[in-house]
Amino acid sequence: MSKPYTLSPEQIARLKSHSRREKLHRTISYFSPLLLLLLWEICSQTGLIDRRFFPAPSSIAGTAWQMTASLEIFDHIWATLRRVAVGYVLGAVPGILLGLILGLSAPIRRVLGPIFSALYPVPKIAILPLILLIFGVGDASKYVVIAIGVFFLMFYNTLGGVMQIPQIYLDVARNAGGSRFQTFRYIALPSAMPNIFTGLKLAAGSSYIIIAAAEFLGARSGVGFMIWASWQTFAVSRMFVGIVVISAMGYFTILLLEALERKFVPWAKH
Amino acid sequence: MSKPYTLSPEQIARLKSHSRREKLHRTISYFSPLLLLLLWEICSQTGLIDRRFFPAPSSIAGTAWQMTASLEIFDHIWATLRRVAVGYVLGAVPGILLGLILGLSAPIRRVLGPIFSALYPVPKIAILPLILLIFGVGDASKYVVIAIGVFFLMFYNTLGGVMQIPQIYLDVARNAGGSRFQTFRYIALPSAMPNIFTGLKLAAGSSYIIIAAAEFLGARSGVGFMIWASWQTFAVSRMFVGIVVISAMGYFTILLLEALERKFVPWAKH
Amino acid sequence: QAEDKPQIEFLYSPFADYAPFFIAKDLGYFDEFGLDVSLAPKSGTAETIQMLASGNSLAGAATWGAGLFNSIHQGATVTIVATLARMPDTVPSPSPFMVSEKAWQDGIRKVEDLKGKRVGIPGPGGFGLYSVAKALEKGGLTLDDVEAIYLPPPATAAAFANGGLEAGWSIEPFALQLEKEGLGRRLVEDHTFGTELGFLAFNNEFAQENEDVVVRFIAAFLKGARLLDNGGWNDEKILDIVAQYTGTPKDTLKGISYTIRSEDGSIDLDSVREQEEFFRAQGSLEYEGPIDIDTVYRTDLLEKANALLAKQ
Amino acid sequence: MIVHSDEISRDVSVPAEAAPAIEVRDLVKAFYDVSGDRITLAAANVNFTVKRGEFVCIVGPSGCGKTTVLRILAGLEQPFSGEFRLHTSAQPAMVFQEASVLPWLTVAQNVAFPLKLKGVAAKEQRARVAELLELTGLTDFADARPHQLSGGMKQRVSVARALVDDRDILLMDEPFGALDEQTRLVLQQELLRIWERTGKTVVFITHSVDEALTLADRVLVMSPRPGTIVADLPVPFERPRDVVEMRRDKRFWDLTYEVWRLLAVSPEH
Amino acid sequence: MIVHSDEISRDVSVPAEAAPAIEVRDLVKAFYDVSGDRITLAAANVNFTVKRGEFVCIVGPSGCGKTTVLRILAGLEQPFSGEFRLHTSAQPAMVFQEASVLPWLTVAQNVAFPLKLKGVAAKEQRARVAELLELTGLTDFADARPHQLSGGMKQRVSVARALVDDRDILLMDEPFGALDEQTRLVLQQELLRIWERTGKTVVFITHSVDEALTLADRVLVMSPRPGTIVADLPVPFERPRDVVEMRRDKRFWDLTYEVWRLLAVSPEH
Ligand SMILES: Nc1ncnc2c1ncn2[C@@H]1O[C@H](COP(=O)(O)OP(=O)(O)OP(=O)(O)O)[C@@H](O)[C@H]1O
Ligand SMILES: Nc1ncnc2c1ncn2[C@@H]1O[C@H](COP(=O)(O)OP(=O)(O)OP(=O)(O)O)[C@@H](O)[C@H]1O
Ligand SMILES: [Mg+2]
Ligand SMILES: [Mg+2]
Repeated sequence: MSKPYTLSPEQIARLKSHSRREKLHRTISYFSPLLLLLLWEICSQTGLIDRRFFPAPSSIAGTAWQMTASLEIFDHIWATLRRVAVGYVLGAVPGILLGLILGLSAPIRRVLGPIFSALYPVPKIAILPLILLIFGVGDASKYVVIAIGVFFLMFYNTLGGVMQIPQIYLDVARNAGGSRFQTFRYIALPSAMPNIFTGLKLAAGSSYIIIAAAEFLGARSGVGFMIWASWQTFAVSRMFVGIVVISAMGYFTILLLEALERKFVPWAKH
Repeated sequence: MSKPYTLSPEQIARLKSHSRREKLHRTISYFSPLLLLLLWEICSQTGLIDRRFFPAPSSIAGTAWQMTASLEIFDHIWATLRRVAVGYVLGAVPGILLGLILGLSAPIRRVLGPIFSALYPVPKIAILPLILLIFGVGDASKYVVIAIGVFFLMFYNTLGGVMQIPQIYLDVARNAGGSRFQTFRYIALPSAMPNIFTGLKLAAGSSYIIIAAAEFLGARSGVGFMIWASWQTFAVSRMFVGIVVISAMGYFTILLLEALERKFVPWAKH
Repeated sequence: QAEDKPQIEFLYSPFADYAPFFIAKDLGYFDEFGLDVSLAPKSGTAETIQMLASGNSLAGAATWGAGLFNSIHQGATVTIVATLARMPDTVPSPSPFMVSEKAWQDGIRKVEDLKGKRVGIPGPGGFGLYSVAKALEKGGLTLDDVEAIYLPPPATAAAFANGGLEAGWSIEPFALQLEKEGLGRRLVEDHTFGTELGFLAFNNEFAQENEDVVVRFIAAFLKGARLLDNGGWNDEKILDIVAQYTGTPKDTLKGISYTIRSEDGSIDLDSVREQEEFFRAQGSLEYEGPIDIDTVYRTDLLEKANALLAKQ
Repeated sequence: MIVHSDEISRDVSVPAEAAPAIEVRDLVKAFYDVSGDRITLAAANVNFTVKRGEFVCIVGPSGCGKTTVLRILAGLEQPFSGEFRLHTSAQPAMVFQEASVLPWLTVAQNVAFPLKLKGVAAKEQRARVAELLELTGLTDFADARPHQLSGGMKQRVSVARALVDDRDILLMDEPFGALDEQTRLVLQQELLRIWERTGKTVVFITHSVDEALTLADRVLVMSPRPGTIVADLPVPFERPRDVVEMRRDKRFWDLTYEVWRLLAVSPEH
Repeated sequence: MIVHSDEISRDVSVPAEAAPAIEVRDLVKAFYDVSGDRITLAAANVNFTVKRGEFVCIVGPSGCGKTTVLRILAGLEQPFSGEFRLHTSAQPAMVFQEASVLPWLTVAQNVAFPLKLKGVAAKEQRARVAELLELTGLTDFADARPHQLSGGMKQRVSVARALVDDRDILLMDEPFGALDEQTRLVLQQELLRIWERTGKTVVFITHSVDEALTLADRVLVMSPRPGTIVADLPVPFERPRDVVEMRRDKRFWDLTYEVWRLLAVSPEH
């Protein structure tokens, strides 16, 4: 056999078809949450759940359309999105940094670790008035509330990731003459990346949950406010439009993070 | 050198002293949250923070003592603890199991993954009425609220852990003739253990945050109710006793989990 | 014998307005009338109505507001049988409209001065909003003349302290604490004289099929209410009970004005109609024309309860 | 033109004596990496047969596809085309090339792992594990954790684990690569002893021609990537083989030279 | 009685020609495991000196402490007692025994890693990396990720990385263990070429006595655990050495025999 074996074009196509199918399956899977709407529709139509309180998706579609046509919904979405984005960044950046620092330095971990563990379970709802006292009743206090929630998720997930870094990678950096900061940047950060993304996804979901609660306070806009105000006045259809919208916002944020994860953590399974 | 080299008793003592010192340092570090109280005391004493809203720890100590002496506080602690414990277990077990299952099975992950991602950001306030309708107004609905919060933290952390399992471990199990369940039990579970513990710690902290919110109005016992009632009457000292107590409960739960982690994940760095 | 007693889970909120139920429960009035009642705390009108209408709970008390009107319109099958509480026609009011100390120092001394200022309201669609609108009316202002900010009382304290609010709704015992701490002052107190606050309601089916039970329940409630409204507030034993259910220390409860109710437990429908009109004007109602209150409000049961109580 | 079937079949049945234990026909394996859009042809048209009870060594340049072939035989990888049959009642036992010790188990638990999965009684497990720890010189480290082991010790744990449940077919991917010659010699002799006693079928990847000639009935030589079998050389020495004696035999050097020549035909650089 | 100092000192200075590059005196390393309350004495009273520009091989039984000694020299582990000095301006470069390729970097990025940390210009990095990929036969896989490599390819990446930034002292822990003899030969020759040209000091752990005699100026033989240096054997062959010629020399077999004898003195089993 003097000529090396090569694959024919058909074989190459067959080889690639697998990953193309994978991609298709993934795309289809993004729509699986629609099953939930279907289930809800069925439960509501068959009277399994009380339609006065849980109107079928088809019946809230009208309200949704109205709110969309009047562009009202977009103001709420925009307000919520802005708050979530600012709070998310404010919480995630220090969370990741402190997770990396405490993960790499045992002495700092010894001192600060228990302090964070003690601060974490402080009930947010109880300190809310105190946050209002410091940051005012405007958006700043909402950013802070979200940032606090995001911070701890990022902190613990990053820390957990750093603590799992195989010693050999740290040794490699050290042997390559890496400074503390370089070890941080080029070893700890990428190595903890899968855990950081777990944290980012959890934090994304949590942000929307928190903002939904935080917009009950001192806000006149936002999807959370809309849900709460609708519930207070028993405008059930409007409330459910809000719930679906905020859940969808959270869902798309998580999808976006998963796409980023595939891009930035190409060495991991997905 | 015919006789092999051995360590003298002094050398052995010196060798062991390092880990003994480590242990001591860890024990001391458990008290570092007291620094927070000190900082608070100073800020309050110097008038850096408004004492009407942040009375100094020394000044709430009296209230704390009263509530302890009258045993009143213990009823609240017990009520909260019971709710947290039940809700925690109800959420953690399915969270870990589904995390393992979705992590190991790509088809199931494709279908259910996006559904969980869509359910996760649903604001809890929105589904509270549904929970009340199904589980009643008693403690059962509080268990469920905590369980939902715990579930997602455990699910995503376990899933993230399973996705990081080095392929070689799965190969070892397969080659050893492991069934699906055995791979699950003997590879995925221990391998994801560090991430599971990250999840357990996050979930512990979150449970106390959630129960504080759940007890705010819908209870007549529990530390969360006590905090709420104190707020309603601007009984700031009582309120801070409640906040400190519930935070301490969370802190000790996290410490307990860390001790368990050291015991059950002896192969990891701590 | 105790097993034969009808069991009722009653939904309440941990506020002093619900005190008659606490008394009826702890002083054994429910038992006296042959009922086995358990009290379940609930956060708001919307939940309570939903629980009642769906039959998941049999009885509860809640407050008037857009939520209630809308839910009745949507077919919430509840039977309203008696008042929960109403505002007294005297000052000091249990729910004064307050101005922050800061604003007071800055020269805001009258309602008129609040034009364009930030005013705290506990939430849309409820008594708080109505009450604030009434207070503003005293100075010739409407809600549109101020910047309404939704904040519950504890957060109001913080907002008063840091200048986030110039004025706002408040309620006892919080109002007194605000004064004590030098955070706020009472600005208007006579704006909601006689306003109906809330009602006692049952699940429809249950009320139809167990009229007797409902009557006995109301009787026990009325007995508690009368005890309370006729000087009961000064009784240590009663204060103990209220303190326990509301989580408010007894010392705080003492000497504070509270909501009252009509002797016979009847609802002042005019006040209810006025609130409905107010919320319609606010655009909070999802229907046209006045709601048919009479279809859900049954006075016959209340009459029987009064008779039963008189017989006792 | 090479004819190959796309169907992959795997027979599990116990054949008659001297029947083939492993048959590999026209096996092709290619990896496709989406993100880099790169195709790596790891093995091309691999053909060989291993008889029941035979000891076969595979040698070949780094990256030629040896591990890939072994993984396919172990059912851990799907072939792209071609077919292979294993005539055995149980899955083959594999010694992996990479570190494959489970970090959360002690040395003894790692060795016992296949027995545990099979539900063997604890007492029996202990006895069998003790035997294999003794064999691999790890008795002192029975309760140590993998991170406390040296590279060679980890490799010995993998070997012990593969031998513990006594399967028909043994697939060994450079099992003695990280061992000093002394320890390697001992384990080679032990492996041969076990093989002779139990009649196992062994496929053994090595980079050492010496090792291949010491152990194997036949040596399969693979070409550089995409790897294919370029020679199938029977080893003519009687057993038991004397390592020192063998080196005095001209055939030993002829064979060594032959393998070297084949490997040098088209080196990667 | 053995006298040892507890102070650990490390000099960083460039010495005169033929001065010692590495001095190790009375080095002891012990590991203590709290959870199992077990002490492992990994190295006991290790003494040796490596002269500047010398090529020294260490051989010894599995688990005797070779890796431990090398890790101490690299500053990755603290000695328990004894002292060592490195006379060098830069940290020694290390090829690790375990897989040490960073999974989140491509092959080229892995090789470039030390240059990147030093802030070398991108263009210079590329040129240098291309050179080393060529040397190790990985040019085709420059953009591949570690999980797409075979065992031997990963090892070659580690070797390339250790050579990329041209440091004075090279510590190599079984660097060619997973390579076929052909590739190993090529890399051995390349390593010798680089060593001769640059005058690096090399400490090289190997299990192959052949490899040690092919490469080293001196062979240090370690005893079983707790490891200590039991012999320091100069290798008398002229350079450049002819692998085949060397084997015809009686001294080669005498030395081989001597090493084997020393290793066999008190084997682990
Ligand atoms: N998962 C994978 N994805 C992509 N390519 C792979 C994968 N596994 C192996 N390869 C490629 O397949 C080829 C053969 O790899 P294999 O591990 O079988 O080599 P090998 O003969 O065992 O080499 P070595 O002696 O170095 O271990 C290599 O070029 C490698 O890059
Ligand atoms: N981190 C550690 N904790 C405890 N014991 C260790 C640790 N690292 C190494 N040892 C022990 O020290 C001894 C020497 O290990 P080392 O890795 O230096 O051996 P080695 O000579 O390199 O062996 P090999 O040739 O198998 O790689 C071994 O008995 C090992 O169990
Ligand atoms: Mg291989
Ligand atoms: Mg080693």
